[in-house]
Amino acid sequence: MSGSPYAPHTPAETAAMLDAVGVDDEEELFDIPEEVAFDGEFGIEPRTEREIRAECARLLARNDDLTEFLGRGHYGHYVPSVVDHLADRAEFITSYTQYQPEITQGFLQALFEYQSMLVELTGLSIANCSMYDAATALAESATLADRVRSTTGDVVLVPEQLREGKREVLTNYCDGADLTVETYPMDDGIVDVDALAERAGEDVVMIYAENPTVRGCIEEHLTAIGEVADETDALFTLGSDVVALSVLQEPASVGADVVVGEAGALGMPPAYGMGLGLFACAEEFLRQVPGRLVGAGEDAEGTRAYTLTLQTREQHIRKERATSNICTNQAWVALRAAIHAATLGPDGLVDLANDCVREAETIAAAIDDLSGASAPVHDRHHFREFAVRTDQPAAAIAGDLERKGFAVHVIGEHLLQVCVTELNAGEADALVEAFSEVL
Amino acid sequence: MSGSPYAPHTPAETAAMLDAVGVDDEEELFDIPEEVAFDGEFGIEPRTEREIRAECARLLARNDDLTEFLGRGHYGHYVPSVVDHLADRAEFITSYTQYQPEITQGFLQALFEYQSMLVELTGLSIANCSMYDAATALAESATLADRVRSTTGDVVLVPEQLREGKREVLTNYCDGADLTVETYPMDDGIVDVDALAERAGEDVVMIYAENPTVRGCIEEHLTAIGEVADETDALFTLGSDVVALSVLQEPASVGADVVVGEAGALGMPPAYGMGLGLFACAEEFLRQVPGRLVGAGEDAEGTRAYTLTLQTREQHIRKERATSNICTNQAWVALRAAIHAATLGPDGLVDLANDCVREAETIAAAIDDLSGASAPVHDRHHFREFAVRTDQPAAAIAGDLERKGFAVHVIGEHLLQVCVTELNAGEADALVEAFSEVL
Amino acid sequence: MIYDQASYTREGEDRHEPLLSEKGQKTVDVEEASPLPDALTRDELTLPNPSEPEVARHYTRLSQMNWAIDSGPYPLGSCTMKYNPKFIEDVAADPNGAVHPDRSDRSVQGTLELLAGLQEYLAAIGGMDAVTLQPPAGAAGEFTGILIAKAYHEKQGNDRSEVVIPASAHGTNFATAAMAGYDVVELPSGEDGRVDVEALDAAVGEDTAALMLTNPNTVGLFERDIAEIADIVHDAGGLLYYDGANLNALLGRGRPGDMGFDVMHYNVHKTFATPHGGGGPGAGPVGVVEELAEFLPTPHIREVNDGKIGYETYEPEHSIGKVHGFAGNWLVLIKTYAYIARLGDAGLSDAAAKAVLNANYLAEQIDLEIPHGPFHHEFGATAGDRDAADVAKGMLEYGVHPPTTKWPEMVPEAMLTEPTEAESQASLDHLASAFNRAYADDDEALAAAPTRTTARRIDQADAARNPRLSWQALGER
Amino acid sequence: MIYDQASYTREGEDRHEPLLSEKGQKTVDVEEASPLPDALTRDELTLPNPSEPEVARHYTRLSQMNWAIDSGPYPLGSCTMKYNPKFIEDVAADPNGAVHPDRSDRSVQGTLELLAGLQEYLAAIGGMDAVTLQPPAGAAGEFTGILIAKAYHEKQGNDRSEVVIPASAHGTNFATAAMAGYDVVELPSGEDGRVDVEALDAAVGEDTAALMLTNPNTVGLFERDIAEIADIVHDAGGLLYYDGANLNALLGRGRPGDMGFDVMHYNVHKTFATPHGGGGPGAGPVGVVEELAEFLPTPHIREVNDGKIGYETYEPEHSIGKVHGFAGNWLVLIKTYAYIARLGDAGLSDAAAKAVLNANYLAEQIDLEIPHGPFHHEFGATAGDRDAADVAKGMLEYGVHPPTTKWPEMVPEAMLTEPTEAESQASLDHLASAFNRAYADDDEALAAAPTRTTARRIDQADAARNPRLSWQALGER
Ligand SMILES: Cc1ncc(COP(=O)(O)O)c(C=O)c1O
Ligand SMILES: Cc1ncc(COP(=O)(O)O)c(C=O)c1O
Repeated sequence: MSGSPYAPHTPAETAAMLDAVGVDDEEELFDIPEEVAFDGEFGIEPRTEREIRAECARLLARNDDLTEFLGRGHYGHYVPSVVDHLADRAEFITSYTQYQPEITQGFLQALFEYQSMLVELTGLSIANCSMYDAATALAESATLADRVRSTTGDVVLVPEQLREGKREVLTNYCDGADLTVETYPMDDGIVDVDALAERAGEDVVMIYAENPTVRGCIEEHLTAIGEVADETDALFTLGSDVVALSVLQEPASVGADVVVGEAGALGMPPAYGMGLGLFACAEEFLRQVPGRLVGAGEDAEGTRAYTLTLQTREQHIRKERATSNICTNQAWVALRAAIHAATLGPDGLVDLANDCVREAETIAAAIDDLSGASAPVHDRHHFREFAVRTDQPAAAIAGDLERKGFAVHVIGEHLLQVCVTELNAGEADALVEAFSEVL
Repeated sequence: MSGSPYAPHTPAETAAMLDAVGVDDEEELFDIPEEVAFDGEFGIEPRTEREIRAECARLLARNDDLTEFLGRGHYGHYVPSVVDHLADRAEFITSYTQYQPEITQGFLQALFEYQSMLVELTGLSIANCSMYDAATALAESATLADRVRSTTGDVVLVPEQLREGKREVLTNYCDGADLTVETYPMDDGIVDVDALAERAGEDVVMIYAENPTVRGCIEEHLTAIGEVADETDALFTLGSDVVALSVLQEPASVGADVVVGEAGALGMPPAYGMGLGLFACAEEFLRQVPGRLVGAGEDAEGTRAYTLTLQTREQHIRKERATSNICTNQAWVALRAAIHAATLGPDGLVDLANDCVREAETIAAAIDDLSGASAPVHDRHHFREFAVRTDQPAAAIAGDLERKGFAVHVIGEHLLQVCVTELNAGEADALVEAFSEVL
Repeated sequence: MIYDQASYTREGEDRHEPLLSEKGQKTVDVEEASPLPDALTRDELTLPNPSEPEVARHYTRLSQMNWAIDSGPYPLGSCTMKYNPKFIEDVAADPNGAVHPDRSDRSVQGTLELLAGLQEYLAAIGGMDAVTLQPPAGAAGEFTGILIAKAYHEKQGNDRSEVVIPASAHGTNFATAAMAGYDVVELPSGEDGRVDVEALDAAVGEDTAALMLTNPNTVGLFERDIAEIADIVHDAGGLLYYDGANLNALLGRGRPGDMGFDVMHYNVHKTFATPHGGGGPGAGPVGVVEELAEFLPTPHIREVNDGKIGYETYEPEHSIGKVHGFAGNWLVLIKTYAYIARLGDAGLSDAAAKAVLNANYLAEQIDLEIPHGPFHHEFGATAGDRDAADVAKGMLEYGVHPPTTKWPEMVPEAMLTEPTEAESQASLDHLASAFNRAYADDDEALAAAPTRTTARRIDQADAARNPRLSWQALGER
Repeated sequence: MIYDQASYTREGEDRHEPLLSEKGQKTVDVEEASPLPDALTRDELTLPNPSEPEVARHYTRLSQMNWAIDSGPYPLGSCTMKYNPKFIEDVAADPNGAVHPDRSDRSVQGTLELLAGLQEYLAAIGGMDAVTLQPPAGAAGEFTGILIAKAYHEKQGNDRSEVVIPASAHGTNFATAAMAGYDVVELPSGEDGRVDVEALDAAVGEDTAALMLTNPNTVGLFERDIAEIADIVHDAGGLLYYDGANLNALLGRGRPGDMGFDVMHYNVHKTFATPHGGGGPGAGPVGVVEELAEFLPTPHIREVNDGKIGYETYEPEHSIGKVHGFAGNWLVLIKTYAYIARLGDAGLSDAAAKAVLNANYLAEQIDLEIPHGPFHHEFGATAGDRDAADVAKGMLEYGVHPPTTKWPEMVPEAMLTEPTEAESQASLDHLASAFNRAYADDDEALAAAPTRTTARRIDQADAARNPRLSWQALGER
């Protein structure tokens, strides 16, 4: 029987250690009653490192090589090589939660800097150092609303156009807190504020809106939405992502209480949906924030030092009265996002975001020019993505496009959605060409 | 004009610095007479990191995807992932020669360990911490012979079967030292000792032999060759590689004065011939060794510490009287080889080497079974590689094999050479099959 | 002061690596730069603007100020910090795996096949019938599992309000149950550190939705009465949830499914050595018995045999919906696959053997008392009349990372220690010596510790009283 | 003690990371293990046998004991240690580039095209007509260039025996000329630190095969009389060799080809920022004027237009043969290509501008005298009546890597400083402060320095007197 390649024991050491412990072999150390013991096999053949690399490469090579024009909450931006090289440093990637801050200042500082970047991007004064993803961050904002809002109500209002995954996660978190998720109408891709105002009221604990919306529209009524929330004492949670926040209206300036969304738009290549939940909120909710917070303090010599703080909010101290059950989070992904943001700097970030506006406009216009499709670019501003109305059934067109090597979203019977970033912008002409052939 | 992305100057900093220096712009700092100044263009468009990655990937994808059964001095073995991860640590890969040993103990120790591993593999007591490759290491051994041997002669004897590149490099080094390269005969892939003994004599300063030979034969007359060299006071230089040395006769035990060869067989993937020159020699040549040496010493507190040593041999001190002109060497490749060797351990190394013996035997036998080819396995032992005699012209067969996806060496009108390691052993059956179709 | 390179400090200035913001920020006029109407943009954006060389140095320095498993032992009990094989990073870096989650099933057959393979591996290892890979961490796995239990009871028309949890359980168990809307019934630990079967019997009833249990428990003790425990819960109509954080101790020796558990999560970043740098990401796949498979989150992956494609995603009939916006932490899952494939049956079994041997060997070497036994992969030593947190700071002085302190509460001044299989005998001896020396140090020395670390002792209470959570907040104090 | 993590040491033992051999070795009985007859094998093999976790920790710790450009400034004059962009590593890691050098030209068109592209870039940058990529380092490039000069003279039927080299030149120039069988004629530096044209005129004659020159020279001074110098050498029938180590200062401002140089090498690990961790690998491509192209090493790469394939390798008509067993240091060459492509004309030109600005700015900030000027990318400050090597050790105390010391000899107690363009103003200020403080420290402090480093001052003379060059040799003393 060959052992684990990652257990360093030589046979002689194992023997000496068994001897020290006073047993003949390791099996004696297992205190498992026979009735529940396992002596079968999993049937998993061990392979060499080389074999596994080849096997996984072979498997993944079976994924079709499509140019993806996909977004709707998971975005691909070019991640500079320096991000990988730095984040992969063993001291970062093989470390753990900073329970001993004296020897983990490096990661703590990196997370403190990440929090600070989000503070700048959102204008809110608190950002935690990660949630799992945008959906769980949104869900956590609802339970926060439940804790901090003293309205009699239990309704969480979300836009009718919302990514299904987000709604489902939100619903699962709301259920346990006896909250109900309801929708308010949209008007051509952005919030129908009048309808929202009508729906708002005493029974609403939170209003959620997105900018850009799931269809890529830039929301034009943020201030009005903020006012509705304010008047009805509902928490105003705004969904966005770190790239969009670089140029779009600052959430704090429109009255957002909480900002949630996808921070993995920086630092992460497309990763089959793996994300980084952004969670920022106003100062007043300090002791109700879910997740980890890094704070600056001082060490015994009076030097600035960083530490996890306000841990009494967390499950390992407060158990069932914790603000969330989150423990293992996305810290390393947050590190990646921070390095990416630092590498871009404010110029690079703004350039990137501006490209997301311009490219979307250009390609939408090009598709709109084709007969058989219209892309609604004239009425709204778009960020990265936009919907395309097709004369023929959308699913069939998407299938045809896939055969030509392009992936787009099907979001309705006659609706497609297209997302452009610098990663696929070079193939945009080819996509338009393909569209013209299949429409 | 955009600047270098790797110069950190903000415009304000540049201005402040120009001011401090007292000039209006950088051009004023250049003291280049107009007659020789350049104000043209190179015509090189800057590209983004992403563009260059795509461009190079596209270019390299134009290399045919062949399974290589190639060796003859450049060997592919599987390099464990941990080698890349550790050698790529910035403190290693972005460091420089250890002119300040107090802050470069890490690399010095790694090189000291590399030297020590070669001492074990060769049985000789000195190994330097790298030459460029096997060919330059061989050439350096000839100039060493010239310095240390007081024979009247100026002949360097090499086997008639020798990789052309090695002979050419050797010849270039010998020319400057007024040495002449001559050959001695081989007998069925290994040294014809009687012929060698006959040729040896006063005019010979060095005898070079290889184990395994360039044809992959395991040399059977090492002791006799050592005796010939000893009797005629010629330096005995033995060529080998780090994997072969793990199981083949220990060079010191057969009287080798110098061992040269390829140490990049560990640590390096196939790299279009990039290598790592192994150079080890007997204690007596201590002050005549070319290249860098790391020694153990003590620091001011009496603690063991490492440092470059015996630098008076080197060009930066001794100028034209240096033992070699080598300055920049292959230190980082040596680090990789050391990590690879450490990861394998003696068991892993011996297993790997044994596989090189067994696989070569198996596939040679299989090819020998085919009609139209004979592989000379029965008379000699082989390490990794062997020659195949073909009835049809070898070049045509190699061309046919290439069209079927396999690369082999053409080494004569009716001679091919095939090299097997664990990297291509899995494809060996397919190669034999292809052989059977094209012979 | 062995690893103190010529350092980066300037006398008289802050001795640490400055914040990125302190190295220089830039304000961009966004209104001007953006093609959007001013009303839709922010006014400006102020962020650090280092060049790439500065970024590289900054994070290289920060990394050098951080302890990691590649630095030395990291024996945090219950956290299972074991060596993260390097090659799994390379497997995960394959660009062919970098696909969007909204791709058609047909176009990502490779990804689906790999994940389906992982589902099977995990099912075999846990003795479960079906596994979802969606939960992004152990706690999310717990939440998933409890939601499944809830959905099951609801489908049975059976409204149950309580989840029973032993006091020694991890905080996430309690928080999870609460998040799912359950009342928590806390079960005090028995005399022997294990579940008190009688107390359990008394606590369980028709309101019991589930019992959440870790086995071996958080001080490494195997719940020997697990069969009886299972019967009690099942007889009352409840389900058994297995918290997989300690599965490393059981590999090849026992399977939750065989012990009567109905739902479990796997902590792949513990048991299967995927890195979770700085605290995450992890993944918490959930396994269930056949009866519960219809409740698994959507999308689930299965093989199809209609000849068109090999694998497809689908929504289980009574799916609880989603616990992650997409399909979970892909990069972690692929590393899990690679790790399990590398070890195989024999390696997994050996991992457990050596993890348990290491814990027992280390326990032999230390002077602290260990209240209960026999333990498996971890043990709860007690610092007795010393402050466990102080002893931990003292251990920093001797070059190791200390264990988890002051938890679980059933061990007074607990030092919960889990060396894992990745430590050698020499490393364990070193750890033991640090343990013993810190334990023997006088109060004064402990109070002064650590002195040889990046930062001296940090006043965490003060940091919490005066929270400064961003560079914007510095100076506001 | 800022970066001192809880460390790896055990009191009373060697304070450093032990040697691999000290952590445990194993002896394998090779005769028994090998399928070969005993006569053909060694008896046994004894080597360290660490597990992968131990390997990882060992080298991680060693790396943490090593200064690097990613740690901070590395202003070694003449060595041009600039930031190595990370992405060039990824470009080089492409498995499609991992081919064997004996592949048919037809099957490696991608590799050949990339290398041909690099040949063109380098030719344009140097003002040369043809470039070989084979030499594996600068010194190997020098050797190649001098062999080409020799072949040229021989073909002219012109046996020449001398190579003229200014005293300030790098040691490799002298050693190279000697290796190629030439007598070295050393030219003393002129009053102004440059070539004394009259002395040159006197030294050059019909025995002169070549003059080897760096421009700007090793203290950063541009040889203003280069046109006249070229005429003198050419008139005597000699060739001009350009040592490209200082090319970073000239990029876009001057080209060796335009100055009359006939042969040159490029130090890509200096000028083009390819990493040469620990001292190598580098690459030293050689450029020549048209007339010398027929002597280039074999194989050379060229485009073919016969339609069959795009690029081919061939042997130039009067090739000098080979200076490397295969085609040189491929991994370094591809990184060179990527670096040049990233910067392009404007970036390369800016690199030179900022390198020169940085040197001049730094010089302004330091208290040491600088004998000559105006200098470009580097300057030779003099420590005056202080020992330059001691001042350097003193600088370690202040957290920077010191400059090259005691070379070139024309500057007494030289501290040859080259900050490169990669340092920011703040970094230069830091460097200057270290410079000034060490220079101002008293002899005692300097003699005691460094105290804050991994090792204290190492007795190098003693290490050379009692050479112990392997772990086998330890304890033999
Ligand atoms: C016993 C136990 N249960 C549950 C968890 C929660 O797992 P995760 O951190 O992956 O959410 C942990 C993690 O620390 C644990 O130790
Ligand atoms: C001026 C000068 N010439 C030549 C060389 C030799 O180059 P290499 O080290 O690449 O062999 C150097 C390298 O240090 C140098 O500084």
